[in-house]
Amino acid sequence: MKSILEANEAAALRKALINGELPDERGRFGPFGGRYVPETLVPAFERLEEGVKKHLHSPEFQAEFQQELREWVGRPTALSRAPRLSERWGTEVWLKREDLAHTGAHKINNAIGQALLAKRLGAERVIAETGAGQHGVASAAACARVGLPCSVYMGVVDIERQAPNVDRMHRLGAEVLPVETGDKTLRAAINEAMREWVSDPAGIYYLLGSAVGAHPYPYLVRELQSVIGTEARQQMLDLAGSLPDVAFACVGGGSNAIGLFYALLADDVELIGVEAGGTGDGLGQNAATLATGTAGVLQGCYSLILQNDDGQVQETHSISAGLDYSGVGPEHALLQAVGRVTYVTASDDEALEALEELCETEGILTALETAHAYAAAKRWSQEHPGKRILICNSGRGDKDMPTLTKYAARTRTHAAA
Amino acid sequence: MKSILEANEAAALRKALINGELPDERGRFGPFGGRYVPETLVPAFERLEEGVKKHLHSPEFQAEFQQELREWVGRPTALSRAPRLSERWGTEVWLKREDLAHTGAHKINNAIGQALLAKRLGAERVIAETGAGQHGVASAAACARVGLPCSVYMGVVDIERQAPNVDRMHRLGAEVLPVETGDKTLRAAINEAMREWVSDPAGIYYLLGSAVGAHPYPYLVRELQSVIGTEARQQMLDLAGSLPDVAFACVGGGSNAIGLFYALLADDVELIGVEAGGTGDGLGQNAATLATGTAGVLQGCYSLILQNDDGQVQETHSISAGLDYSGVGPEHALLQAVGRVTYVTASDDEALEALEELCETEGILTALETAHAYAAAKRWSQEHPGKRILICNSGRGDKDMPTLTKYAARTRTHAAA
Amino acid sequence: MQPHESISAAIEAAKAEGRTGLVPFFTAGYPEPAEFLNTLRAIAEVGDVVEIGVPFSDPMADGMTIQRSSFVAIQKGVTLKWIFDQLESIKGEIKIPIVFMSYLNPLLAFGFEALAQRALDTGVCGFIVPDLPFEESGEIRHALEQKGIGLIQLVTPATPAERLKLLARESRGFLYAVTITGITGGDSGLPADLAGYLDSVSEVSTLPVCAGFGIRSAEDIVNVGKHAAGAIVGSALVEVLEQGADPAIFLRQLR
Amino acid sequence: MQPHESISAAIEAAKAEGRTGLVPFFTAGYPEPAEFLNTLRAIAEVGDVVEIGVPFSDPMADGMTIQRSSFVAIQKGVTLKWIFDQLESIKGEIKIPIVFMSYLNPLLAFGFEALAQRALDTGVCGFIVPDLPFEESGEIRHALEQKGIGLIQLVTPATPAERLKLLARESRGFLYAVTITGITGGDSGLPADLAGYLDSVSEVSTLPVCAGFGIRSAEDIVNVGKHAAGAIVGSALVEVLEQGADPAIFLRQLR
Ligand SMILES: Cc1ncc(COP(=O)(O)O)c(C=O)c1O
Ligand SMILES: Cc1ncc(COP(=O)(O)O)c(C=O)c1O
Repeated sequence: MKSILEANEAAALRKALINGELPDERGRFGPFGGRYVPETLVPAFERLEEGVKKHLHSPEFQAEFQQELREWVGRPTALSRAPRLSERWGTEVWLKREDLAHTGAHKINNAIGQALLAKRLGAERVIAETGAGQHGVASAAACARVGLPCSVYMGVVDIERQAPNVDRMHRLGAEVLPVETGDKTLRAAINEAMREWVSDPAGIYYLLGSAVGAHPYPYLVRELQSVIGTEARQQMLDLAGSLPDVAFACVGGGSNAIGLFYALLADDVELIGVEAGGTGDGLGQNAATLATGTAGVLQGCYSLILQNDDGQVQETHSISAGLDYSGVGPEHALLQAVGRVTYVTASDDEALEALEELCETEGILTALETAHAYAAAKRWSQEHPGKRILICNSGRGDKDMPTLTKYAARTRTHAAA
Repeated sequence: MKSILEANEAAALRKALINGELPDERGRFGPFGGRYVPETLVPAFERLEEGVKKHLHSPEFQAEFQQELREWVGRPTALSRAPRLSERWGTEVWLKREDLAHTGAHKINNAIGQALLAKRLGAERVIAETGAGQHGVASAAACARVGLPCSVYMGVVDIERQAPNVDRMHRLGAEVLPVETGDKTLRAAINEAMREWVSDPAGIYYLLGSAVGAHPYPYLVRELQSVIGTEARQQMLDLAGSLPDVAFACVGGGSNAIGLFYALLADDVELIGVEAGGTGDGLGQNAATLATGTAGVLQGCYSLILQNDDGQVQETHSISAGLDYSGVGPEHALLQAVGRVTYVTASDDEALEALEELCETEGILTALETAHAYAAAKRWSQEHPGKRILICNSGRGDKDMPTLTKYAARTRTHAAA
Repeated sequence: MQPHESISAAIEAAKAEGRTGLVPFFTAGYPEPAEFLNTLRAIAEVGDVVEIGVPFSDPMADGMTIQRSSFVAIQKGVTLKWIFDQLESIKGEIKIPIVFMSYLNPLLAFGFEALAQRALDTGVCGFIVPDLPFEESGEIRHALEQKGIGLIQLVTPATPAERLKLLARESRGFLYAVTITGITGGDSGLPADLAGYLDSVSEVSTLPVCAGFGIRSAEDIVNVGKHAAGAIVGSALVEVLEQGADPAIFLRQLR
Repeated sequence: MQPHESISAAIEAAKAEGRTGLVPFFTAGYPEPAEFLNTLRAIAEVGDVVEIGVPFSDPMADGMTIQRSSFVAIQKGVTLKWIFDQLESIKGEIKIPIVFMSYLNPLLAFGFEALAQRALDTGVCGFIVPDLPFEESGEIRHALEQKGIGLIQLVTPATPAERLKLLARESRGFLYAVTITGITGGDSGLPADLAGYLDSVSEVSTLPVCAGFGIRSAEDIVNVGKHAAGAIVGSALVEVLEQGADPAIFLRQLR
């Protein structure tokens, strides 16, 4: 299985990507993607794929989904100008406000879409994994909304650093199942969810939270999240009068990023995904999968992963639980391979500083995950003054309070400064 | 000063209210309202009143305010149907989703409006009080957005029970000043803010958080919050095809309630405000000002207050910090006196149960304040089956986690039940 | 002589003696209700007018000292009615005019008519109501005036000139010149431009002007006395009472 | 005879003896890498085919026992290359066919061509890849087949009839019939409808069918043996090794 493309192949795949022709029938984005799952789950995946084909773009499902997005999630989310941040950066910044979506992040777009699908497919209960807890909260809320029981797997490391979200899941009626195995974070939680699913492939719907995993998840999640970019694109035209020069999104599994980028692929807009640079470049010090990973199969799909020479997946580090993942969605792997999207990193420290700067200048407390996008955008704007920048403000930072209070304010200057 | 109206007087005032003719030039809603402030603040109030007259309805201010509401606050907030709750209650429930506004409650409508005003009036810094912390967070965010320093007074009792919001205020660059005096809750925080204001009436802008206090605050806050009802009214017509039979809102100081009700005063819609019934009917066991209070002057205005025979204001109790206040906005006192709005109470226990029920049925974690409105609406719907109900979902419950985790789940049934 | 005129007369009399009129303030029943009358008697020996604070649950114009005294007094059962009853019990004994300092709500709860009558009956000549601006004072002023009781107006350094004139004209007993923009009990000293401010207030006032807020020492009184007829000493006196010291001794060294 | 044929032959041979083919599974290098070859030798004395687990960081089809053994082995330095090296060091000594159980990623990292070659060189006759459904297996199957190495397919109670036929046809060595819907290491017993399920699998398969997952006791093997040619014993054996007990003794009482 290869991961490096010939020039002509890359050009063809780039075109196919932009034309919306990927993934192909086998769930491939060029070499990436596919479906690597235990035999027990093969029929379940086939049913899911059938279900997606049948319902996802059907008028009935779309009517229901769009209504929930509008009336329950609160879409369209706002597009905010950021005048004081723009002034500081010497550029023009616009924010797509996914933090204003119900439960506080873009995750809900996917969660409610899949919950509606689960209901149509006759699932008896829903399981989900979560890292930052945002997808867990979103799943709990979406399942309550459609009336399905929900169990959420969450690593004990994440349970600690995202405590507010654990309480919220409980309140929303979900069962939170602590995962003590593996790296005790998102990756371990996905493994546990898969194990559970194997035990009842027919009764369980697995509500995966990012654009990762086996086909059709990367496709399904992208379709459900692409509302971000579709809205933002139109809002930029309406409010700013033109598309941005560049768009930034943080990349954990890659769902908010693909959600934003997908609608902009055909446009003359530079696209930059931002991974967690953690504390350094060494293996285990970051979660910079696209920047430093190699091709492999993890949790159902062929993509880039952080692994050693023996193919053992490595533990990662990021201050943000939602980016702390050794894999990445296969579509991003291809977007990088064909050169349509650039992926960079921002460190823990840069993210913390960016979070503070946004608080001070615009009164928006963003998620630590999202803060990585700001950090990279700030760096970029210093090299490209006067440009128009769009940033996906993927979620709010309330959940990060336990982590933030651990770190002293780094750049505390007064709000009025 | 009287508080009981003759029938013809009541009829005339009711008409004046509905026609938007109140408050009068002296800041009176019939007998209620006015401006009872230390002489030092009189010029500051006069400047404020002038400023409100000059700017509030000016095209420039309105353009700026509406843009901030749309692009930064995320308005219009959604109107959600609540199918599973409706089924349980045997009625048709619609929710006005102020919890989706930036920072998580309706408070931001007022905060950003006043922060813009403070800027125009040349204030050097902003002070605010807070009970639940929502107004403090909203003020901190709004001040950061406009670039003014912000200090928030908060009672130490509230600091404890709304800890998440304290952290958020800090993050947003505000100074949180613990109030150890008086009842150590909202009322004491207002007193402290007033004391601070007296020390620098020209440089400070006092950003009051509810439709209470001396003229022009009750008017100013109502005008800024009336966007809730204006939107909800139109959304009901668009989505439900008609206005609701009845609308509910919780009442602390009364800002979300007046915000919702104001646009519906002239309509054939029953309006019900819900106060905190606390643990019982005794003085000090609740915060049911309209239901059980008597007329008096507290913190700048003549309205109903909870007081003893000697005119000493009484401590209150509510599980929700935002309703835990001995006074209430003067417009509500009049709306009750003229019979246009009915005010009822919901107890701590009822609020907790209602909060859980909404979580389970609709996947919405509401604020404890807001939960009181649900509890009363549920009771009402049992007596009036099949009606169309609108509830102001004034805020989200994330901030209430410390309180909620103290109380065992009362009615825990499974989300799928 | 109307009751409120006896207030101005007392201040004028001090002035005639070449003294600055001394107006001690203390919270009724603080620190012990049982000591109220003795404290009052002791203070009345030295002061020219005495200002009795009616405790209130929400003293928003007051600093920590007076807040504290207010809460304690309320807790120990002090009410407006109790204060009147106490005064009635020694009727005629206090030879200097008595002024009540009260927030509006306790007065409202008592009822304005009843208030004026009881004030008249117990020798209370005037009221200072710190949360009642002139514009809202019509009803109570009317009720008090019926009995010749004065409603004392306050002016502050923030008061514009036009308004100063209005308040000076409408005050009774004396005109209360708040020396600082701030609450009671501050100890950051008197403001630098105090003289000019007090002169401008005295200029427009036909009534004697008494300065208050932040006056703590004999030196303060000397400074104030050059530009105002009287001086009000509040938090400093309350602190003396709090410590169980003799108020008369404290006041005498101010006089 | 191709390597993969030796696997089927071994199971058939047991059957011919009237026995159920015994396929012990253990994680390479667990609990101690130094014991790997001794353990292998002991197991090879009793088993008909031996299944060696290549440890992987993300064993998503495995229960707690095999997860634990995997993590420990990785921590102690066990890699695919190390396992091959160990086997090479005793080349020819192990008389029964060796099968590797490995998740796909370590194989991918090793490279499929190199993998097939080293397998051939070290007596590894087949591979079981629990996260590789048939549809994704083209490349590795092709590489293995070049060397006569078998890719063993798994079927489960959830596998539809059509697919069962496909997998039976495409498997090499034996057909792995997963007895339960679930992960390895369950101890809730074998399912009630096991007989019917295994019969239906055996019916479509020309290869011997080996049942695996949840087989822990001699009794289980008797039950399974009535409807399948072989039985795979995994977690139960790993637990024996974990306790430091003799695997041969444990296996002998199963046979
Ligand atoms: C706010 C927020 N942003 C981003 C992410 C990263 O996920 P993804 O890359 O799928 O958008 C998360 C994950 O939890 C998140 O909570
Ligand atoms: C969510 C929410 N609802 C309601 C209230 C009560 O305030 P008001 O009556 O002014 O709407 C508060 C006060 O903090 C609040 O946070």
